[in-house]
Amino acid sequence: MLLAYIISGLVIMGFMLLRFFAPARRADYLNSLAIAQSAIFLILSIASLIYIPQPSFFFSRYLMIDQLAVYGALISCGIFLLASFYARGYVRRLVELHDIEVRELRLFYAAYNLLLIVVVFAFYCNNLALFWILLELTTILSAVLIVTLNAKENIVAALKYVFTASTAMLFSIIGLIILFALTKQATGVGTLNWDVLMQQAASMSPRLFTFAFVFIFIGFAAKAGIVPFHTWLPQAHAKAPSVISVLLSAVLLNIGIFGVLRLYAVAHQTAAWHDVSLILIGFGVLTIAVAALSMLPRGNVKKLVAFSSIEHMGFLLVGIGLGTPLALFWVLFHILAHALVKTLLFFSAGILHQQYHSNQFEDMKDVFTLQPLAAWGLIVGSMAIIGVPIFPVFLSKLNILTELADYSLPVLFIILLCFLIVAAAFAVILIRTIPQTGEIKHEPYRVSVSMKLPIMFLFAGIVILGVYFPGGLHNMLVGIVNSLGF
Amino acid sequence: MINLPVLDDITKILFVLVLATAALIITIRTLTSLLNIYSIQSWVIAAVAFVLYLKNGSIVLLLLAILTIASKAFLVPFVMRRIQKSMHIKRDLEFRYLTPIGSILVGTAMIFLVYWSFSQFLPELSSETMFFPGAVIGVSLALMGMMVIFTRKQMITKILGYLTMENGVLLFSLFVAELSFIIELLIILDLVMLIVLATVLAFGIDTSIDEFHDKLNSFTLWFKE
Amino acid sequence: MMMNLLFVCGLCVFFGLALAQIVFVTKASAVVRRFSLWAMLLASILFLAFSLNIVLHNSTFSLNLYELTNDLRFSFLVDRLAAYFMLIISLVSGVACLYSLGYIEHNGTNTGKNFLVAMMSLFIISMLLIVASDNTFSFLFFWEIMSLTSFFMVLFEREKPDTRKSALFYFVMTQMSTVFLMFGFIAIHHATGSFDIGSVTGVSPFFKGAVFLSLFIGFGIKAGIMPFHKWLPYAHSASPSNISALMSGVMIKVAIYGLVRYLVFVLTPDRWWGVMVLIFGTFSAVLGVIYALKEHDIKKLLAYHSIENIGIIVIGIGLYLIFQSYGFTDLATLALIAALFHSLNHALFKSLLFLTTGSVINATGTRNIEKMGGLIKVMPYTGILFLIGAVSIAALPPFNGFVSELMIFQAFLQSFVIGNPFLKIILFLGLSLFALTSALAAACFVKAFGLIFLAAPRSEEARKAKEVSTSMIAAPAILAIGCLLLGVFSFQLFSSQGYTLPIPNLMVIGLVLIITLALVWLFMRLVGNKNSRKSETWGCGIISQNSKMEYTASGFSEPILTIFRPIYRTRKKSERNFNDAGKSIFKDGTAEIQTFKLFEERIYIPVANFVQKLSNIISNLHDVDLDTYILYSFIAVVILILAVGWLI
Amino acid sequence: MSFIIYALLNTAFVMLISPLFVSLIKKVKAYTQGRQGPPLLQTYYMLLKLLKKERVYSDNTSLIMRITPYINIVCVLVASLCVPVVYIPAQIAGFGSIILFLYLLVFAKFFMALAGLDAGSTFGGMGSSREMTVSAVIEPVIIIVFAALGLLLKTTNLYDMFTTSLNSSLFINPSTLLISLSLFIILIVETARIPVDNPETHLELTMIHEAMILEYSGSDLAMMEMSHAVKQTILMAVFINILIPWGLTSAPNALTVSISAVTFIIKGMVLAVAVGFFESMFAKSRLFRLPNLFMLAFFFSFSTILFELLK
Repeated sequence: MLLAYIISGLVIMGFMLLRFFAPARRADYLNSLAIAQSAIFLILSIASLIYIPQPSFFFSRYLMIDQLAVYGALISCGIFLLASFYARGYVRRLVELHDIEVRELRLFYAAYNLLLIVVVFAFYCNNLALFWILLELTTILSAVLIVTLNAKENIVAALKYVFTASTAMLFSIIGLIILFALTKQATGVGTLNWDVLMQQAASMSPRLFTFAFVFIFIGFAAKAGIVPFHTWLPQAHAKAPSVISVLLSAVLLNIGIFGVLRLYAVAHQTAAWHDVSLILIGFGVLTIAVAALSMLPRGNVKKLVAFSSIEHMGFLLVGIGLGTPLALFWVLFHILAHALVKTLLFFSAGILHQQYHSNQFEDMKDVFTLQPLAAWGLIVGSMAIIGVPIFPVFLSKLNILTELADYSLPVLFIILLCFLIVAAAFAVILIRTIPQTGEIKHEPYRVSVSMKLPIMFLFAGIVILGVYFPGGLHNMLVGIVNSLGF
Repeated sequence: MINLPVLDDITKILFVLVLATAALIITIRTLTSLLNIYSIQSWVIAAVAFVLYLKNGSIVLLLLAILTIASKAFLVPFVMRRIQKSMHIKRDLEFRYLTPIGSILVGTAMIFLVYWSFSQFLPELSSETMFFPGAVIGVSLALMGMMVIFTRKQMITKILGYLTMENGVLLFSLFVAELSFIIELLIILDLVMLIVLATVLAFGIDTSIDEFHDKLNSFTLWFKE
Repeated sequence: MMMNLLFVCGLCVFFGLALAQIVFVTKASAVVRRFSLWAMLLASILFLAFSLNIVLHNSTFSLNLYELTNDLRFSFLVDRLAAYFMLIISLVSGVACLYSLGYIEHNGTNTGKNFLVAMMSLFIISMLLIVASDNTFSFLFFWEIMSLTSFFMVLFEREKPDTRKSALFYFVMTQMSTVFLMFGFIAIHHATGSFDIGSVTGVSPFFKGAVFLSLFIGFGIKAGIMPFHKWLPYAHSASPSNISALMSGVMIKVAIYGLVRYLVFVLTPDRWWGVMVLIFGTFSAVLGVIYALKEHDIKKLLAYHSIENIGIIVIGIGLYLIFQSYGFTDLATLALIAALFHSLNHALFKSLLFLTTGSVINATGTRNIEKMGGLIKVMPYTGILFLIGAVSIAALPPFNGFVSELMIFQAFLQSFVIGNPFLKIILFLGLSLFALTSALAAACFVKAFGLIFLAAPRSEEARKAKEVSTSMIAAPAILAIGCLLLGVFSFQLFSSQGYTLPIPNLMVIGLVLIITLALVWLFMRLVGNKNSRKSETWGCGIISQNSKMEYTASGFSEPILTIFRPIYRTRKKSERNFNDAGKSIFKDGTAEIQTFKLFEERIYIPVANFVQKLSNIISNLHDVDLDTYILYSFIAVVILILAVGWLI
Repeated sequence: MSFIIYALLNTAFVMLISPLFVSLIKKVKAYTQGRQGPPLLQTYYMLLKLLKKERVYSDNTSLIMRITPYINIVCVLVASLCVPVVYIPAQIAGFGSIILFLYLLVFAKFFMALAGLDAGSTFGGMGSSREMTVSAVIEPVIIIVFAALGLLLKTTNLYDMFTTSLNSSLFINPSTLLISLSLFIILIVETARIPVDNPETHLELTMIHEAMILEYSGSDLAMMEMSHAVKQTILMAVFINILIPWGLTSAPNALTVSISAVTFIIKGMVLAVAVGFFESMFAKSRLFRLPNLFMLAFFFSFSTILFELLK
């Protein structure tokens, strides 16, 4: 199965790299390849969900397909597919504006496709060390994607990203090694395979496990944008082209969270899980608070959204830390909801940026007349992301908070206040921006269908998901929660 | 399998050397000599690996030693020299947050701190005598590398700091070892790619966008038009 | 079965319309709008029938509409209390729809109007469903929808900057109320283990107190209880008048419903709750009317009166809690009925006032009563209707406002049965403040009606004003009739529902009034001199009297402002310039009266500033270079290593 | 049926004697100023004269101006039913509820104030503004006084109050003194007398009540004056029936009724004389001094309550 992934991936890479085959509209040609790949991967993931017995292992148990992995892969492939469609119009425009040079296109799309492959395999990892490696690879690739744009700030942003993320990641190697030694001590032979860890967790010394966990957590936290290792995130998201911001926010952050989730699943088997929960919830609350407060004075739409991603990652961390089956169920749902809404927000922001060549809110005049779709995308997205009803975030928010009440009421109250601030931040921006009218009239930039369609789709998607809970999804999530041993 | 106490002493001496190099990296201002110091450090690490191999002859360690020398003592410094040449930067003068002296003091503090903290756990983890000191030295080396990153101004120096952190981690891992070799290999490759990228980016900061993109493509050769 | 049909039909109509309007938001024409408004009117009538049936027969109705997941259900249970509030909502909503038929066409773009209609129908249905909900999940769900839709409606005239300010203020406050409600509900869930609305038992008094406080604040914000009221004047004055009528007449009642439901039926109240509620209510009432007196923006004035009336309702609830805790069931019932009945009455006359005000504003194009005057001659029907509203809200017999306030007076006056002297003194003080409130309300509406409708017009617009269209007269007329009937037949109404309350039989008294009137009139016809002539107002020898010499609104309320200076912190400024050094010949000068916005300047703005500062500090930490980022991580790592070594 | 009889009797009697008290007070004040003053029947003549005269309306006025006199007189007369002077009838339809009584008077006041604004003259506006201010500030006092009475007599209904005070003479009760003071102040305020208002003046800025009815003339004015007189009488009646209820009866027959009527006239005249002297002892005080006076009344009645609680 996984071979199928690799082969198809490589074939398409091949098509991309064929030097002699260089059609006139290279952008569209490469883009079609990207679409093709994400489509194929989506299909493959669905297929592996249906036809592959879960869990099943590959490549001497380095890789594994279980429901959690497939869930992650499905979300990522879906987002990638939408992004690829969006990219068709978006990148064409970028080329017109010389924001990106034609000669960079191959690099761009190659990195794009590689990223997809790496992401999918990161989800399919069974071995934590391998997972670590792929995680580091995603950093490299996304950094490349960020710097393909013609701007110095992008390089700065990328450097910050690379350094902050990978310095933290080094610590998680230390953690992994300790974990390895721990298993070795527990059962003669050391291993970092997740399934084995799950089985042997009980026999490890809880103190040492926590010790290891803390170190591993540092790295994953950095990738998931957890305060205080989140510092790279806002700039990277803001500077990257919106397509890439989508991937960074809706896909890459999830990988970090999935890593934490798997680790926590192991921790839950040991006696150490109370301490671990404490750590996670502590970091979660800190993250939410810092993100919420930093959102208030933001005038840059993409930065605002980026901070809200940080805040949501913190919230997910809290949810994981609670460690009750219900909480985890809703955490998984929240990941999906967050991915969809964030995609919508960044797509709209992308359109607005191409209209006004700026992410600053005060530059956006006459939004409703120029870009009604994007404007509504922004409004609906904000409403959805602050978690008001008929949008899915509300459900997961309410339920995770309900679980939190059993853990601690004061914490619950603090988080609620932070959410209030977040809501205020979004409201301030939108209400000040959306109605403002300008004297100098821009000519409306005609948004291509390939950019409109994904947005339409997302509108429908989030509304439906907000009021209708598919039974299949329900069973799947329940299955995942069980397979994680809760 | 030779088991002589002398080996442990050698290891200790090597540790001291490692720390010395780290201290130098923190303080020295000239880029070229920084690079040299770094490759020396890598040699030392390799030596530690080799000594450990002599001690409990697991082949992985030997391979690691070779790999380290290959990548860290030759490849990476080579790349960086090239870049640095084209960047026309000779020395890195300013310091932030900490003066060299200050950072060395903090570094020492780090060592004690890590020692205290780890002494709560690690002794019970491995029977290997040198494991605990190795771990302490490794982690503190990593922390010192981090200090280099945030005290020095030049990108090149920062990258060296990062490499130092890596060395620290490597040192740490030597004593637990036996991550399956493939993993070790991948990790190292991964890091090398990272360094290359970082170096190119660093180059991009100090030159025009076009030169940067040329360089970028030249490092990802097959993308060139 | 029948009831199900009614309920579901109503739902479908509202949702269907909302959906249709949103989908065709740019295309739909005035005809479509008119059609949907008629349909909404119809649906409200359905709900009216539905709720009336339940209220009169004291039956209950339950419906499990739809399950999202196994524990998140949209299920409804309508008992008498809920049905009573549904009655209020559907009644006022229906009238508002009728009014909108004429009103909505006056301003705004086509798209805007369609959107407004869509939001309106969502708003109405969400309020109905909040009241009907039988679990906190759907309560919260529809509560949020209500807040959102009303927020969008406040933002209707979005091009005006102060509208945006109000909308922002409103949004933040509603979110705050949601925060507190969520906390309360989740805490209840924590205690009971389910989202269902059932009585919470066996919890520590501390926990119960915390839940009570958070719910009280949550609902208090929405209801506009002082000091959480500040959004209310802004939002109500910013939104279109039909919406203000809905918000002020109905939305804040939904909060009252929540208060009653959770305080009385879910949590078992302690005594101090009653005292606290009473005190808050009293202060809202007094301060509400006192602030209303200084307003010259007619809609803000009405908004402050909403605060006052909410205060009165809350007083009733507080008295209920106190009497209940002492076991005086009859008095408790009296107080609770007073509160509930006043909710209905306030819904009627306040919507009446807002709707007529809307007509006036449409006719004159201003909200400042200084610029009005003499309107009763050009728009007589609106004038009479407004007068009826004013008389009802000033609690004059035999209108409905009088009855509910009389009940509360009775409850107060009979509170001497309570033993605790401390409580007794509080109650008597409350009584006197309450009396002050109603007297000031009368004064305020003399000012409002007198300056809007009487004397000579004080501006061109007022002179040129025209009477409004039929639907904009018919709708308030219904409410006016309601006000009168509910007043006159109150005694019969309650006795028919089996409550014999110590209230005068206003039917008889009304009869006596009419007979006396007839006799007097007859007498005057027979004895008095019938003929009359016109002349100009006697101006103490002024050549000709013009409208500049009339008493202005600020002049009218000046004595009260002066007497209550400590509350207003009134600052009077006046500078004069003189022609000569001896300061005897006055040249020109300026004078102004400023009132100190106590809550805004002492509570809201400081808090906002604090948060602003904090967030600035935090977010400035992010705008730095790589070194500092790495420093952060470094410190974090070191701390972690320490913590691990130390704690674990 | 019996109630109708009561209503006719009471109303007729009140209407009959009210003008008498008005002119009596005038007379007393005149004497204290060394003048001879008008004859006791002066007010009756004036009313008759006014009835004969035509009405003059300003061009600005609306129907409010025209209906107000009717509303006024009607409200006051119905209010007078709450205060039995000839005899105390049986309860019916909640007549005698304090709140009803007070709010009927407020009703009259409300429309009088509107009428003051209607003509658009400066005096009228000023009058209504001040009237509403004063009535607003006095309202808590009134309520507290009646609350105190309620506490004293354990009832909130005027009929029952009078009955109880009739049966148990309150005069010896220490609290009663305080209550009577407050009641007297209320009487002064509500009947627009010095130091609150100055009924004599017509053009000075001191006036309140007179300013509102400044625009009235002819039969309308007659109605206004009449209602004012009746209002004064019933307020005096409340004072009298609670403090010195002797002679008032709750068992009506020809004899008792006539006795109570006669005694009431006597008591009323005494009180009127007292009011007259009181008025001539004081000067009109500034409007913004009034709250102090009211606070005095408030203090008295509140301390009554405290007394009751301490007992």
